[in-house]
Amino acid sequence: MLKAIIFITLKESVLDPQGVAVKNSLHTMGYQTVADVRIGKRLEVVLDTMDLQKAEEDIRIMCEKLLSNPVMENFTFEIEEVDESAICSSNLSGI
Amino acid sequence: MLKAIIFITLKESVLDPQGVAVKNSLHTMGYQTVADVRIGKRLEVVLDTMDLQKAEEDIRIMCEKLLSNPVMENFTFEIEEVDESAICSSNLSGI
Amino acid sequence: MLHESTQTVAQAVKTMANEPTPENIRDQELYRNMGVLPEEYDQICGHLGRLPSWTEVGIYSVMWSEHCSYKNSKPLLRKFPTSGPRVLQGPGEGAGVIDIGDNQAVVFKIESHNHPSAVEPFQGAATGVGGIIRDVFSMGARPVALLNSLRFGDLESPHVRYLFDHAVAGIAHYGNCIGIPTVGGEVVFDPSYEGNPLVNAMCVGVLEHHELQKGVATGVGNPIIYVGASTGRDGIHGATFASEELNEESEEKRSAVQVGDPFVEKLLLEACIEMVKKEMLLGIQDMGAAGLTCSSAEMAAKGGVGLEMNLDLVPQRESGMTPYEIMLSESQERMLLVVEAGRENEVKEVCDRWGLQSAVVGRVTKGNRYQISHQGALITDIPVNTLVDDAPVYQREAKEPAYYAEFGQVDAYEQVKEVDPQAAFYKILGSSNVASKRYVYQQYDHMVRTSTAVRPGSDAAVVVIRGTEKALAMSTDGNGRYVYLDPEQGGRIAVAESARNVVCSGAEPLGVTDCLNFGSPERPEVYWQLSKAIDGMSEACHALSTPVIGGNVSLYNETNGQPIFPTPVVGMVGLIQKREHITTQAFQQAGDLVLLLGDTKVELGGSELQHLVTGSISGRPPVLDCETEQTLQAALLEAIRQGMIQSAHDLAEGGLALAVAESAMSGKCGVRVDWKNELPTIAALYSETQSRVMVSVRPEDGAEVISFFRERGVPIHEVGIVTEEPTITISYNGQVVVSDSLASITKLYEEAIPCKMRASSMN
Amino acid sequence: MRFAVPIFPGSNCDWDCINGVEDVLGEEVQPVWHQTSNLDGFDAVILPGGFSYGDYLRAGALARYSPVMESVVNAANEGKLVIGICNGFQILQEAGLLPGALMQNDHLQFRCDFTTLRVENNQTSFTNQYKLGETIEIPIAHGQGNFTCDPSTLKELQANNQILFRYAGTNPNGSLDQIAGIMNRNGNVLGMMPHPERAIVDWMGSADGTRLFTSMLQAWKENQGAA
Ligand SMILES: Nc1ncnc2c1ncn2[C@@H]1O[C@H](COP(=O)(O)OP(=O)(O)O)[C@@H](O)[C@H]1O
Ligand SMILES: [Mg+2]
Repeated sequence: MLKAIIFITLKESVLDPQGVAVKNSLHTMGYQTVADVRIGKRLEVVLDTMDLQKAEEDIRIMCEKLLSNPVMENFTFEIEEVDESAICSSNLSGI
Repeated sequence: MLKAIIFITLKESVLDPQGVAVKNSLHTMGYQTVADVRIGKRLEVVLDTMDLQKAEEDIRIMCEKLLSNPVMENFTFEIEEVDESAICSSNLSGI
Repeated sequence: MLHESTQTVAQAVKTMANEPTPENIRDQELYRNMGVLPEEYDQICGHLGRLPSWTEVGIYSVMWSEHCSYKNSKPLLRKFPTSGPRVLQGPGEGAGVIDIGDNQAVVFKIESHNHPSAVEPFQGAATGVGGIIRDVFSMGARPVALLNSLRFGDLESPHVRYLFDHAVAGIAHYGNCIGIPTVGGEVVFDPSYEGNPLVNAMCVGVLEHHELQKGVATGVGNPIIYVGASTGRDGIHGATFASEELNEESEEKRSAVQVGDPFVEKLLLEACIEMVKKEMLLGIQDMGAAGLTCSSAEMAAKGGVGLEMNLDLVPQRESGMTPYEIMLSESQERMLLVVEAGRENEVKEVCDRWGLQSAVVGRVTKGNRYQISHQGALITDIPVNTLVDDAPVYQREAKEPAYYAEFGQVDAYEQVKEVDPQAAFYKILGSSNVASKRYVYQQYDHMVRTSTAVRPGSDAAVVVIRGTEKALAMSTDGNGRYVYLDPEQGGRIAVAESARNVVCSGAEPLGVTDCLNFGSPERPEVYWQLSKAIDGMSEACHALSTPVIGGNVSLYNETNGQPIFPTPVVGMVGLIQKREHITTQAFQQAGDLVLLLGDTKVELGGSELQHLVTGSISGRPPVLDCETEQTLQAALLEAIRQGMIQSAHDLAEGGLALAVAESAMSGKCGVRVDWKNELPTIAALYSETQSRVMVSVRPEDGAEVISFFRERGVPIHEVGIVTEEPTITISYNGQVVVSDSLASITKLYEEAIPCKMRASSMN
Repeated sequence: MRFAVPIFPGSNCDWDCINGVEDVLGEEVQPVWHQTSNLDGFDAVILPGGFSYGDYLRAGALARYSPVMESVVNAANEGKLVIGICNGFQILQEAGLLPGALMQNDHLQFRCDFTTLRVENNQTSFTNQYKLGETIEIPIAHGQGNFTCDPSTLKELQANNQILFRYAGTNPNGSLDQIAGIMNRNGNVLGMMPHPERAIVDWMGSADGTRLFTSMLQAWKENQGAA
């Protein structure tokens, strides 16, 4: 099995209201050195395949079409090999 | 300046409804090999300091007290050095 | 920095390092990139008496865009009636204002955010809501309700599902977070909106007369104060973007997408209302389309003054922004204030308490110069009235489209007469256009502020005014199919239907705000549609005494050369005098009589049935007679006020059969309809004839109600009875057409949209 | 009886709660700005719904560090009645006054609707005017109301009768054990996702929320009498 770790971040000039609010709260809590906060996503996608090249292609398309919003976000990802037991089992069944 | 990259993930035992929904969507899109999807957060916190040890302590407390919810989430982080220009400037001022 | 500028010739201004020089702009016609035409460029040179700088061209381009100047629609908009005894503020300010007695007034406005929503539906729709809310509270009003009118392509397409889902989520996100209930609206699906969805948002507010504010700068030397979120590079040239067609290149303009922050808007709203209550403001205007440029220029022009601003004082989110970027940014959640000199600290104190940024960025000056400086240099010097009053006006050519004559020959009834009436019922019930919109409105907090007396799902929403017996009813309507088939009829119907919805809830219609969503006015056929639709709307507004107190024009709604159906959306607000008059579409009590007001004709052009059967629309739409409509509405309102009416439901898409089913479902009652008439069954049940309302009345009031309406010249027909047994039975001329349990009909109606949405969606 | 309603930046049901107390009880009720750190002189606290701090990061997370929360914690420890509605519930959990967490609704959408609740315990300061097992109609409006906690916490909640309200119809958000509202062990802190202040007059669609307020008044009066 392969596991893709995907990072989705806001494009630089896009406002991150959430980041601003968290920064202000950290200031109120006394952390005055906090200069900036940006909030993005981290996704893990486990693929039942060993074909690394195909996986890379697939993940890229998934990111472009569904997982990220190309208007506002950038994405990067890395793919690693995992064995079955490493996969979190809690989501294996559907809703 | 120092930049902490923080990852906040749902605990294994917690069902991730968003992850399940994304997995189902990926299936509908034809990616049947997707076995599991988990969605977490990736935060960047820039600190105006060069004191690595203090920064580690601070970030840990920020994570424990504010950035993650111990009832359902775990966190990890790494800290790297950055120069001023590398900081995304878009959130520099207050609200 | 205060200096009086009274000179009349523009000073030479500085060109920024990375910008084209005035000569470059002229020689390479760079102004074209901003949508400025050569003749417009020449006018600018004339106004300035020299060549404009890059920033100056940018300022003219947004101020003269269709979005800000209405240069293509102004001559047509003059046809609308805009005044009336109760109008306190007509078009021209952030929103219109109408007196509702007791020294109170209602403020409302609708606005489009179509193109931003096509590119980024969540943020596009969210910021559309944010913008319209600012329009209302910048008038000094407390916003009390939101509505939205949406158009999308067919839900079969994954991209349409994506647009629909995200636009609705964006509207929900903004309205829910800021805490203004979203109480109504409409959603229509038609292939004509496939690439160019429509997202129109409406806001309604309430104020005390003395709280009414204007967007005007007065008093030489008074400070101009910037309040709210910082300025970033987002949304630059949004106003121009809104005035262009969508095409492949729009993808490249994605930097124009703004991100909304409803949390900051909530703070801004509270701070501004506090300043209004404390009578601190001389002028206030929201920074919406064309941002700082439009708000400051309009305030100065309206006040007959000049103004100077120093851009270094403008709160900025990003470093290294150019004056061009600062002036044209459409960052959200910002407001511009003018207060008396010396009161700067009071403003700061209020803003600080709400955790909001504020900064004095300029002063009011004598004369008419619009002077902007940046890093010590003057970078803009423009006679301010030329930005606002001298925008070009175009009389476009109008031409009747070929289809119009062709459709005159089409008999819509012929196309559908063979359809099995029972099959038609189920088909219409499950069509996305008719089926329940619960999927949408259950995502909106429609109860916050605890004043919503009629929630989404009836003809009009009703919001009570605390501390009084009064309530406001509101609705949005606009059937693009009818307007396409006959813009004049369609325009009339849009106004009449929204007024009818409001009357059905027990309210007297007060006035209209409208959003004219059309294709490119440069196409003679589109201009004809626009012109005719406005004629029809104006006529109905006159007849129903509902002046147009504000609105918005959204042209260039096309994808790859294909215009949308012409879609004027009418937002109507009505006044309910007493809470006991509030009426809904829901049947109330078994045994009540079901009566149909108005006569039914064979009118199936543009109907839901025609579209479902043939896959397209043709022929002529229903005919609306203004006098008949007015008579119906007046009589119905009187009957409601006299307490004779248990429920009232306007007949619209799907005709009588659907109205019966909807009233039964809303009331969780059964109904038995048994109607006899000369019309063929299909027409009797599914015709979309206008000026009809289905009411239910207590059995003992039946005779009195019938003579009441007859005396007033309103045709009335007994069609059925509300039943204990939870079954919907519709018989016509003795033949049973529909007979099914309330539960199974409700299931079909409720499940139609969720079912389609279960498939995946893709951006 | 004196009620305090803390207002955080972004609260938006604050005035609904204030109006609710006034209309139902006619008792004194005051808005309290989030920077106030003293709630002496109040007998009860209502943490209102809305989007404190925009609900950014996690609903309730940022409000938890507002100065007023210190005094809310003190008030709770002194045994005063504290109720958190919707966002208020989320804040109480973040502040550790109530167990568990409220995750995103399982269907991922915001949901506003009337819900049917079952009163699971009527021997409390918040429910003494209801009948045991009675079903009541109260609206919800939230995106993150999906109650979750670990199995041992759930057992404790059940064993100690701390679950006051369950969704009796369809579960609107995926909440564990259909939980709509829970109380602390001491019985003086209640958190609930549904909005009782939105159901106090018939034209609102239901008046079932009134008795939550009258229950509190009743409990307070008894307490006064006992003291
Ligand atoms: N986008 C929307 N937002 C909120 N409410 C909506 C929306 N679309 C439809 N509704 C509500 O659903 C109900 C039915 O809408 P519609 O079929 O358009 O009514 P009508 O035909 O009477 O104008 C109305 O109460 C309306 O306010
Ligand atoms: Mg209607």
